[in-house]
Amino acid sequence: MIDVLIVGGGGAGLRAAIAVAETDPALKVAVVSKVYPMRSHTVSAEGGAAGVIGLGDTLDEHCYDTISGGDWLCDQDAVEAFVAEAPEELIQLEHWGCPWSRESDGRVAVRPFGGMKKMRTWYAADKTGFHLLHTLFQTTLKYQDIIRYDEWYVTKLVVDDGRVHGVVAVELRTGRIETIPARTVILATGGCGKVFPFTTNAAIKTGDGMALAYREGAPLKDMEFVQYHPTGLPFTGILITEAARAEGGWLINKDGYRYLQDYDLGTPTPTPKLRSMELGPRDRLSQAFVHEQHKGRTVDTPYGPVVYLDLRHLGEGKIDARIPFVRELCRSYQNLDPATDLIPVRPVVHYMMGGVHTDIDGATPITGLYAAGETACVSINGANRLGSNSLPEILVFGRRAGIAAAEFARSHRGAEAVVVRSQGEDERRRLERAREGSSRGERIADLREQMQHTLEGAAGIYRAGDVLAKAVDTLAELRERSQEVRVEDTSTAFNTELISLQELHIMLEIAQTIVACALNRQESRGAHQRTDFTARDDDAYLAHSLVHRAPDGTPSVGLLPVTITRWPPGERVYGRD
Amino acid sequence: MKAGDTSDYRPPRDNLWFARTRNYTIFVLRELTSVFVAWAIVYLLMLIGAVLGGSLPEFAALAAGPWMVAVNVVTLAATAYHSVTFLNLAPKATVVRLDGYRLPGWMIQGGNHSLWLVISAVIAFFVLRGFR
Amino acid sequence: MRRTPEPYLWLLFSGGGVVAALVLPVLVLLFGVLMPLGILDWPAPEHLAALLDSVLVRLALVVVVVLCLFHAAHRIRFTSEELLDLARFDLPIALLCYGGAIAGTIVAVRLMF
Amino acid sequence: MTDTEAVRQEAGARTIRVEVARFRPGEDAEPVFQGYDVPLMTDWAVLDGLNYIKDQLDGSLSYRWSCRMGVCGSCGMTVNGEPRLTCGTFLNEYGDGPVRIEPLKGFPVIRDLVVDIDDFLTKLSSVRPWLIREGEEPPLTAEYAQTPAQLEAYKQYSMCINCLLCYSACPIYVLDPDFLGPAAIALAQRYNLDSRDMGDRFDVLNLEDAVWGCAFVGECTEVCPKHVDPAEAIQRYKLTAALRSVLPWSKK
Ligand SMILES: Cc1cc2nc3c(=O)[nH]c(=O)nc-3n(C[C@H](O)[C@H](O)[C@H](O)COP(=O)(O)OP(=O)(O)OC[C@H]3O[C@@H](n4cnc5c(N)ncnc54)[C@H](O)[C@@H]3O)c2cc1C
Ligand code: SF4
Ligand code: F3S
Ligand code: FES
Repeated sequence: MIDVLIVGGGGAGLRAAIAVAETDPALKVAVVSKVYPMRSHTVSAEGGAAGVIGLGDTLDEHCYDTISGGDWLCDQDAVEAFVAEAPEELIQLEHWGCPWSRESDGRVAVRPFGGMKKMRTWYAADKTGFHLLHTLFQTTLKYQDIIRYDEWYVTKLVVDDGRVHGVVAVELRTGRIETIPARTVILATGGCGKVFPFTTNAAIKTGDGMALAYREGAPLKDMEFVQYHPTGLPFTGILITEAARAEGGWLINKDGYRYLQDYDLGTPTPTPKLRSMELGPRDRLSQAFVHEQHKGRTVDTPYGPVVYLDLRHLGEGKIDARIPFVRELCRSYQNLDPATDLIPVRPVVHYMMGGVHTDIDGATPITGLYAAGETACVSINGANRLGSNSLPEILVFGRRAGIAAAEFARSHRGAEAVVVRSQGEDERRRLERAREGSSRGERIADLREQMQHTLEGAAGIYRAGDVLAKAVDTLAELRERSQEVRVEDTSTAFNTELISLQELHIMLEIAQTIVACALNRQESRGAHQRTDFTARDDDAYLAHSLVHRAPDGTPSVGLLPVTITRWPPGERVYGRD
Repeated sequence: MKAGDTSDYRPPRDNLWFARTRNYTIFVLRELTSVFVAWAIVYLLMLIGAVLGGSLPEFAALAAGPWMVAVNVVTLAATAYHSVTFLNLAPKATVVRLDGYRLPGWMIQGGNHSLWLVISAVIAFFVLRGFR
Repeated sequence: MRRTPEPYLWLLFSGGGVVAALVLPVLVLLFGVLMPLGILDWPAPEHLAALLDSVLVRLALVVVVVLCLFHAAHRIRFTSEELLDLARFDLPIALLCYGGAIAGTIVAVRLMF
Repeated sequence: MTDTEAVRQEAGARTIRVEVARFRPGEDAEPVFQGYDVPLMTDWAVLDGLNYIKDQLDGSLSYRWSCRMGVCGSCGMTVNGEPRLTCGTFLNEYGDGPVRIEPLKGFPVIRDLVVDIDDFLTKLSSVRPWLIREGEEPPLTAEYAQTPAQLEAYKQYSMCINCLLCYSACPIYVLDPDFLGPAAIALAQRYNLDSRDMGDRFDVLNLEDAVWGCAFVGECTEVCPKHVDPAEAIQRYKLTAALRSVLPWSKK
């Protein structure tokens, strides 16, 4: 019997695993991951991780930036805990060997980042997530008692009477379907960007953890808040990190004009100014793009309209020193060199602010079930996450969830429930049936594409009530059609089609919650902009959306008050002092 | 965590691996220069033996045999190839830092090759003329 | 900790590689190609004998011989195993190769001292 | 219009032949090639071609991928004989084709293009790839100091994405899987050369199957997509280990 079973080997999952191993070496902790841990999507994070380290900075200022960045939808107690613990977590990473970039005197270096009033973003060149994940992964190797289920895909949480008892998972390599009993489960399965057609997210980011919890009755929170990052490469959606703008890059339209000045984001300065222009928050920058497009000031390409990111004035030296990966990516995937060419970019789905509803320790309403990382919604990101807050978030709340789960596992040493076996059996039969294959129905990929385009059309940067309402129907219909799809792979060994099918069903449910929440929120706030309700409405909607799965499988949305401690809702001001 | 599933495919040993890519072939050729290094030493020992034993003319006659010349031409090529590759690869093991700035490989390589030329010249000088 | 002779063998191999690279081509060029082909005249036997008279030269030659032979032995050992799939016979092959190098060394020493 | 239709339209009639090694345990005794015609899109990576096959032509094809931006390390395969990251190798590099895609050489094949890499993970753990410190853990109030020059000393070796192209390219590893291999040694060096590390990995590196197994073929470095230069890491440790063996007092 496993004490703490962690689903997900990304930053949040690994941090949780170490926390458990350090809290109580007697506990049995396991990490189940559908890819080898170091392949998790944390590896792609580029820009950096925020944590106050002095330099005239204070915790309160980081709190304020985060809360105003999130358009006052953050739970402020969670933000305060997060901001207070983030620096320790980043130092902890340093003590584990993370190669943070340095000042000449040997201290860690920090860079500016969007929406942040002070320089507080720690970075490892522009491969921060890569170094962070590999440092964490290699550090877990030190704890040889951590059990790893690499390339196991969790398809179901075993929940009985409001308490979690383990998971059902498929071992990809052999096709073995196992029930893994556990006293506590931590979901750390990352985001769900793949619900959209054009995203910076990796193939594995299908929102599994959210759906697993949701299906067992746990509510999801704030699912309408989907972050568009303003600078993705047009064909692939590969991210050009915000660090490129923090180092001094400019966004220009087809006339070479720094258009952000037209959108209440400040006035252009030759060097970057904090919380201004290109260093504004992502929601505002992505919205500005849409307006430019409507004004006909974007450039049309085969992959949609673009503006340009101009790094030429930074010079080769600075580009190579601070953002070498940007150069590498542009060269490989766009056939251009940012030292001499403009980079075409357009907004791209990047991050999910919403997720499984948890408290400040990662606990969900299901007893023994915790969630951390992008899959969770502790509510530090509110309506719009600030760049470089997510990496420290996965560390802080990964650790917190780990400690809380360990504590729970120690005090609740119950016996294995019978239901575990029967639920496991049912799930196994279901999967085996799916693996028998089917020659009728549509292709998984076709349904997936239709879902993605539905979401892009309805739940993009700007949303309209009637389109959302139509999307509700379309998604319901797609879910219906997804009951019978063509499955050609019937083998047990590394059957990735079986996984794609599970992911399709999961994404459809997640898509429904996104659309339902977006339809329900009749205001504009942060990343959620309604064309039919253009103003923020604190009286009605200074509240989280909480979506439950109704017995008929459809989402049912309610509201939950926001926790305000010290920062009453105010106006979001960027570029004006 | 594995089910002991033995149905993986394990490719058999590829006995012609060194012919699969140009680089492998170059590598094997590089390694095979060692045979000629050994031969050069044997030849050198024979020469020394002849000098010390006073039978240099006989040795010269042997050395002039067409087969011998052919072998030695190949040996020359092989040892020269050895020199180039070995001196080029040497900087890999030695990372030289000056003031935190890493000395680029080509500088070390250039140094090595210059040294090679100088030593060759010195040896030739002593063999052919010496200080009389 | 298990002890392995590899570091010492590798040092001999590397040293031999350097020495071979620096001195062998010119020696082969002179004595193996140019002189036998008559492009250069053979030096007078006395001249060469005089060179060998110097203890320093003889010592240097012994060093060259030892290192080059170890260099060759090391490479031949590994290459033969890789090319001919003989890795399981590493021990006898190693004995043969390094044995040969030692034998050559003994010959050189007996010849010159 | 969906993406797929757009793809077909843009590529017009231009297609490229992709020959993929298929291996289904239990069904195939050894890999067999299966050919597919894939639209030749100008911007497509080999991986996009595979995804097209999986999505539109044959759902039963198995391979690994995730980030499609060259950083997760999962999409390594043999493309026309060379180990490559398929997300960073483009179809138009191969002219009119055909492109031959096989699993990475040197590893047991689990299925189609998926190979078993557990051996590498065991090896990675064996070199203790974590920061080793002596004495008490300092409080989490200050970082260990490390100058940019000290960072530079190991940075390159920390860039390894564990894609295993180097293993596949190293004939020594392919011939003898006991060889510790390039990436594991490079990662050991990543910590050895870190000014904050107090550990010693001599016992695991100074072995016949560790650094001494390397014949300096150098192909590992040639194929490494992240310029880690494992060949250099190994040769440097050979020198370190050799000096330590003759001069027992010399460290690191
Ligand atoms: C391109 C990019 C750049 C970014 N840059 C930054 C940045 O500079 N700064 C910043 O703060 N944030 C950044 N972010 C955001 C941040 O990287 C992510 O939010 C964060 O890494 C998420 O970590 P995680 O641990 O929650 O999930 P992930 O790292 O995504 O890990 C998810 C894990 O769950 C496992 N898993 C999922 N489903 C299952 C299942 N069904 N069964 C078993 N296992 C499963 C996966 O295998 C994986 O191990 C960036 C994001 C992207 C996409
Ligand atoms: S060293 Fe290079 S080739 Fe080898 S695994 Fe690491 S990144 Fe890949
Ligand atoms: S290719 Fe192999 S032999 Fe050594 S230099 Fe690289 S590990
Ligand atoms: S898909 Fe991640 S490296 Fe290619």
